[in-house]
Amino acid sequence: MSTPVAMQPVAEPATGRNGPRAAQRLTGFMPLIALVALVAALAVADPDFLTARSLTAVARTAAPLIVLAAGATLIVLCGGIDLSIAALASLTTVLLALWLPHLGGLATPVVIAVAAAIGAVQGLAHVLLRIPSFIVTLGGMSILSAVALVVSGAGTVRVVDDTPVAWLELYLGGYVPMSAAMALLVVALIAAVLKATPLQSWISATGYSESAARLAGTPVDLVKIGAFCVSGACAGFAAVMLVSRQYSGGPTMADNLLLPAVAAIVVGGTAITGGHGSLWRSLAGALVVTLLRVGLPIVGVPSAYEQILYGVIIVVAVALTLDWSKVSIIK
Amino acid sequence: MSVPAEREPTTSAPVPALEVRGLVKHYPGVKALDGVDLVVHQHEVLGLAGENGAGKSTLLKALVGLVTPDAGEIYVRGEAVKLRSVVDAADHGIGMVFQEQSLVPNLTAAENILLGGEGGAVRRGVYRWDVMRRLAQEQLDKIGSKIDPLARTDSLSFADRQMVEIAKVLRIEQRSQHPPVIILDEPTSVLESKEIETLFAQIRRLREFASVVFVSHRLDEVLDVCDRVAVLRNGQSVGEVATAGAVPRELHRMMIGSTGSDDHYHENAATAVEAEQPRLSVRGLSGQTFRDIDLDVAAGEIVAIVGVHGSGREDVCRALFGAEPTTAGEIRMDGKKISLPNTRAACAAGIGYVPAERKTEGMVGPMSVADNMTLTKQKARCSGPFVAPGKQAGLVDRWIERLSIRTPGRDTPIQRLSGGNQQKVVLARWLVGGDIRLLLLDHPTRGLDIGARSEVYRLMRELAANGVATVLLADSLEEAIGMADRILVMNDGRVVAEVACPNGGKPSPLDLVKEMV
Amino acid sequence: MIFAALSPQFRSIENVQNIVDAAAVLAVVTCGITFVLMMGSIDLSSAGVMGASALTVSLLVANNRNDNDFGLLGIAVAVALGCAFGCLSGLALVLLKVPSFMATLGVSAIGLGVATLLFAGVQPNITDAMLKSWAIERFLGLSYLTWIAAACILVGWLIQRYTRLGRYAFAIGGAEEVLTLSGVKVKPYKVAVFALAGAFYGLGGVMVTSQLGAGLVQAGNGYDFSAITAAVVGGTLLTGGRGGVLHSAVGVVLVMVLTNGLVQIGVSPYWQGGVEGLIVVAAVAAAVIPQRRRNQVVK
Amino acid sequence: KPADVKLVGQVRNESNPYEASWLAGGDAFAKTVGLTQQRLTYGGDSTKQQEQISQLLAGDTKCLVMNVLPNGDSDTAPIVKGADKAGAFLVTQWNKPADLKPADYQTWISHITYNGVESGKQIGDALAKSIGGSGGIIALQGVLDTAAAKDRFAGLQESLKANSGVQLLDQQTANFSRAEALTVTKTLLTKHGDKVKGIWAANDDMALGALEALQQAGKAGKVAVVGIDAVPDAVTAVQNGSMTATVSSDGTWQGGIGLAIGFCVATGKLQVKDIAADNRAFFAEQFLITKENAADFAQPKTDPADFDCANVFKRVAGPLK
Ligand SMILES: Nc1ncnc2c1ncn2[C@@H]1O[C@H](COP(=O)(O)OP(=O)(O)OP(=O)(O)O)[C@@H](O)[C@H]1O
Ligand SMILES: Nc1ncnc2c1ncn2[C@@H]1O[C@H](COP(=O)(O)OP(=O)(O)OP(=O)(O)O)[C@@H](O)[C@H]1O
Ligand SMILES: [Mg+2]
Ligand SMILES: [Mg+2]
Repeated sequence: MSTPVAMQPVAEPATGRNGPRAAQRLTGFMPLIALVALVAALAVADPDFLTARSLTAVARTAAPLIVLAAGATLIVLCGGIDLSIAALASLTTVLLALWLPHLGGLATPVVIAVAAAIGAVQGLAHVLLRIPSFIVTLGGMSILSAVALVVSGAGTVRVVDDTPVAWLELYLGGYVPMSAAMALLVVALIAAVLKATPLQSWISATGYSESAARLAGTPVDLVKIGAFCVSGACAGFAAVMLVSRQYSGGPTMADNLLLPAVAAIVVGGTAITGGHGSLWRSLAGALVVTLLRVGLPIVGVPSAYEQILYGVIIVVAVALTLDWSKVSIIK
Repeated sequence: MSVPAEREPTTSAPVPALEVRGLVKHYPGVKALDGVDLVVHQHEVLGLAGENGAGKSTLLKALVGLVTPDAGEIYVRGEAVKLRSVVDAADHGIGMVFQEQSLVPNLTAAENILLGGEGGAVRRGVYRWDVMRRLAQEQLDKIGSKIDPLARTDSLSFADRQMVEIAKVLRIEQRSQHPPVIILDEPTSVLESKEIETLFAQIRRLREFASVVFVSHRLDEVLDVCDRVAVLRNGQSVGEVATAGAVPRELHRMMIGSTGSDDHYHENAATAVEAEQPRLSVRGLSGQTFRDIDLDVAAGEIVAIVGVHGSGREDVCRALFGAEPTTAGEIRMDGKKISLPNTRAACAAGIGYVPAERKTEGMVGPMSVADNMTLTKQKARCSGPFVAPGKQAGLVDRWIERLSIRTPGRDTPIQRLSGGNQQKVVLARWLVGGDIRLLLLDHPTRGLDIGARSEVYRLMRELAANGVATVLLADSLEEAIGMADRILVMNDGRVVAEVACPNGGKPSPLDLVKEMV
Repeated sequence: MIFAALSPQFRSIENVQNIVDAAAVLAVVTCGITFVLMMGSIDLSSAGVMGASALTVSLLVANNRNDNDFGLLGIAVAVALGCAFGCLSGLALVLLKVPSFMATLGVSAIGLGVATLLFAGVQPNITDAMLKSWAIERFLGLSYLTWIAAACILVGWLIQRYTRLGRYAFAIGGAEEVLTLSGVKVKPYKVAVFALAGAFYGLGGVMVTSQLGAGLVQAGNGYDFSAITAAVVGGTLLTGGRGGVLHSAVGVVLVMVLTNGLVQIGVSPYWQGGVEGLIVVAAVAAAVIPQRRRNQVVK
Repeated sequence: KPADVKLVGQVRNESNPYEASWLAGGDAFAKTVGLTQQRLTYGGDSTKQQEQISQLLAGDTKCLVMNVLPNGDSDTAPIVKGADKAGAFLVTQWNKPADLKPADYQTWISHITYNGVESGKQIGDALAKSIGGSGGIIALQGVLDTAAAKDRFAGLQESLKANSGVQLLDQQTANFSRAEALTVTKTLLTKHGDKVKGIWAANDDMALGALEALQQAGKAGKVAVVGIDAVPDAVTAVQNGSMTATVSSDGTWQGGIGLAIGFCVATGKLQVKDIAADNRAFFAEQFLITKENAADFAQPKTDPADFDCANVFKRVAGPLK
């Protein structure tokens, strides 16, 4: 059926490798450098902060944020944004808390699947109705919040028997918090899948230039819906972590994680316009944001100055981590 | 920066309007300019010719302060200058119409014309629309354009926008007290022949009060409108030609360093088409901008569609690639009915599309040559669902070699390549899979130099010989006639005529124009 | 329209007054954010800026915390403070090259911090007769605040139509690189646009203070997303280059009618947010369906 | 070893008068024992609160005393479990799920709250009385997801049962926020017009917002308003008659007492096992403030004697039901 093209390319491959330059490599490590600098600064402010226990606590604390940011990073890479992740996570905590007594251990995969489905529905609305993702997910945020309120009866749902999710509170080898390890696993898994398959280039192409990607035959719509789906699943998993930590689900439990999650993505150096960035960057970004959220007050910065410092540091961190050579216009 | 004082004319020869000596510009991996010398006399139209990537755009950008040269001098009317920005250049009376159009789409034509130098139209930051309208009208009158200065730019036709660009560049007259130098980087590559005529009339008029630098890959045009042609090759000046009596072949020889073939369209390589069953068969296709399109393309056949702007041929192409919704009609490939809800389906059916707007639709600028080339065809770079980096690299390198794409390497972002080389990468995208059956080429040679063009033509012939069906929206009528086996003429969304175009029995452009309007 | 049918109270003159009055602050904030959105940037700083300006004004006019009584001057200072915060966002954007999303988020945090510092544990209540009267006195049935908002919309429209700042903001959203190529230095204009928006937020903070009779740190809570929603519902594109102050004014009215209508017809408070979200999505979907053409990019 | 004790007070934010006075009370207590209080605020963000607590507990917890205002009921359990594991002394206030009891823990010394049902009922009754026992009222609810909001509203409903002449025209949430209360009240006023004789608000901030709305609608003084919390502005309003009543919840005392209890236990002056079961979770005394007694509450003041280890449970009004 298909016509083979006899016109074969010339045989011997030309050699012409030019690896990334040192400066470029440095910008790649910028999020890590920012992270280390921040830890150092906090340690100077309060030497007690630099203990293994304290740092493990940071890692454990950061886990839900990492997962949340990792999922949303995919959408940002596609050039969109997901404002519904936090509301979706809140709703999922409620669902999980409600279903745990009935479904037991099965509840976890079920709620993650439900969250993924909700993400996919938003993706579908975005792609089919051609509504900007900002609007779809802004609407999604309010709708999901409302559903969470109604489903929970506007109250907290206690988890009496939390054994099915308690494993997330364990410590691997007595040191590494399980939730942090799982967050790392999620990031590594998604990053590996992207790297090993054409998805990486499809996502970047969609983010850099959606029309070019579409006319090259890239399954842009599927990629976007998939990104929303994964983002939803990640929100669901983050919710499981929150439930295991809080022993309950609440209709507004995760709501305040939205802006930190977006901040984590941007502080990691992922371009908010799409295309350039990675999940690893978001991981570093999430740690930076968590350090700012909990580290500043713990080392004794008063509340008012804490907010001012948070604002200043986050802006400076973004200025440091963003790779300007990859982003032509900054809006 | 102060306006340089006129130098005392010591000799009888007038000072050149612009002079460039030993300009050098390095980019990572390339030497875009390698000691270029150039002289632009007053009141002359200077042509600039050279292959893709010869450094023309880079040189011109250096002249308007967008590129800072690593070495070399620029003299304006005998005065050495350092140009740091477009404003700087404008103050020295140098202005440029860029290769890609550069107007703000959501502003009025008047605002675009006066952008950055509103003069009396803006007092203390406040607009005076009446003054603005008047000033813009003056500029438009100068080039004889009839468009409404207060029309929004995105509502204008392409040709009108080009006029606005020229009117805008002419504003620099007001900034410097001297005759301006106006640079036109490939202004004709997107124009129809009628519009080109108008443009040339403008250029000839400009000569009265300005100097013009003109770049085009259509050498006949260059010889037609210019007084003198300077030739660049590999970032070096290789000589110049007075146009009187010169022929394109001579110019071409200077550009590439050897004589090109006479058979520009490789008509000898054209293969006879024996069509038992058409590869592509379209019946009654209708969409928003076209109706009742019937179209057959046999395997190995090249069918060109010609028409004026807005004839709808581009949308037909997109519809055939699943990128534009259709309301009625059926499409068959090799007799089998297919539906094209999206571009993915078209790719799966073995259809490839090269869009006209390369920058925004053809390529993903920041991504590497390799990724751009293998964006579509999974089999070409994957084993199973996973990317095989070695396989991909080998394949890409071979195609870079095969199409002589000039790039520092396969990992270079495609946006760093010159226009022609970018286009080759975009074309290669459809070839790497080896399963292409129908190619839709929308202006595939737009902005390509004569050598690259020739290669694209040969490629098309070779593909045709291997049974690929081709639909071509040609850059010019000559190209359509030269390449096609059959030409469809579209007007206002309908196919109005079909002209056979066999080797040896080619119609003349005039025959086609009659049908088009 | 639907609400008018569903609820007789909705149709009453008083309710129309109520809606228009309630829209005043949102209108002013949306006016400011429109200029930023027109450039294709985004601004999330209103919450912080409004908080800071609310505290500033309440401490500068006659109040229960100190002996200041600067009246109009105090209001001017608060607006100027908003302007300064806007400047800060703009500078972070153009000098540090931080995307506006983050720059303004950071500035919002700084604004809240400053507001908390000024708050210092004791609620400042204003006793300034003029500022209080803004919310209470009426002219032609509408409160002074509403007239101030109307004036803001007018000024905004004039800026957008007749000043270089406004037109360039529009142009930056259309094709920023072209402006650079044409020799326009866009950076000062970007900073100026953010400063202008900041001034509007500052005034918004003053108006909230007038309404509440006290300077609240949370004065600007929720206005960031509501203003964006209103602007988008009005037809301003988040990608920039389209829309305008008048569009946004219409958007504000729509959003307020919606909020008010839901309360009037007695939708359960749990569902109100959800219904609002649904309607916003539906409104935008309805608006884009006719334009669905070609290989158009939606981000 | 009192000098080794680390005192931590955690509230939502420093930007409202009630919680600011809480922290001030904590500071005042800390000064009496020659220590300083570490102030933590979490901006009403449950996750941030947990994060701060777990970070705190990851540090030195030998002599840690925490006086915590959990953001919602659900936030109490993880705080308690964390503190229990780390051995930090904990006093919580306001929010706690009913089945979670300090008595079951070693270091969770006490939970203090006010009887929301009672206060809701008290102001409901005061409102009914001031509108003459009949007429329509509207209710402004707090954040729906909190026990305080629910209890107080339940109190209102009890009061309505007792005062059959009073009719609840409408109820909406204004999320404990002054600004939201302003808008909601305006809307409800136009909806129900002159039928509205009184406004019941679940806290004073909302009551103050409602007052502004009344002023803007030209109905100042014609509609009775009640609230809960006794923030200074509300007390002033009660004093000058624009508000009918409020209920005191003494932030300054709360901020000090939690630390005081913890401090007493940490320094061994009190033994957890000696504390009466009723004192492990109790309602604190509260007072209805009306025009008559408002002057007594105009200035919040702390009495160092309240924080003496012998007196820390003096204000217990009854055990949690
Ligand atoms: N920004 C850039 N970064 C790196 N290399 C560049 C850049 N711009 C141009 N080049 C390289 O410099 C060389 C000259 O490019 P230039 O655009 O001047 O060619 P040109 O003669 O205008 O070609 P065309 O006819 O295709 O427009 C090319 O090899 C190109 O790859
Ligand atoms: N009736 C129409 N209504 C709206 N848009 C139209 C209509 N006809 C054409 N257009 C638009 O005008 C532009 C140019 O039209 P078209 O694709 O037909 O040009 P063309 O014939 O390919 O011209 P060329 O290829 O020479 O530039 C396209 O963007 C097309 O969508
Ligand atoms: Mg060029
Ligand atoms: Mg075309």
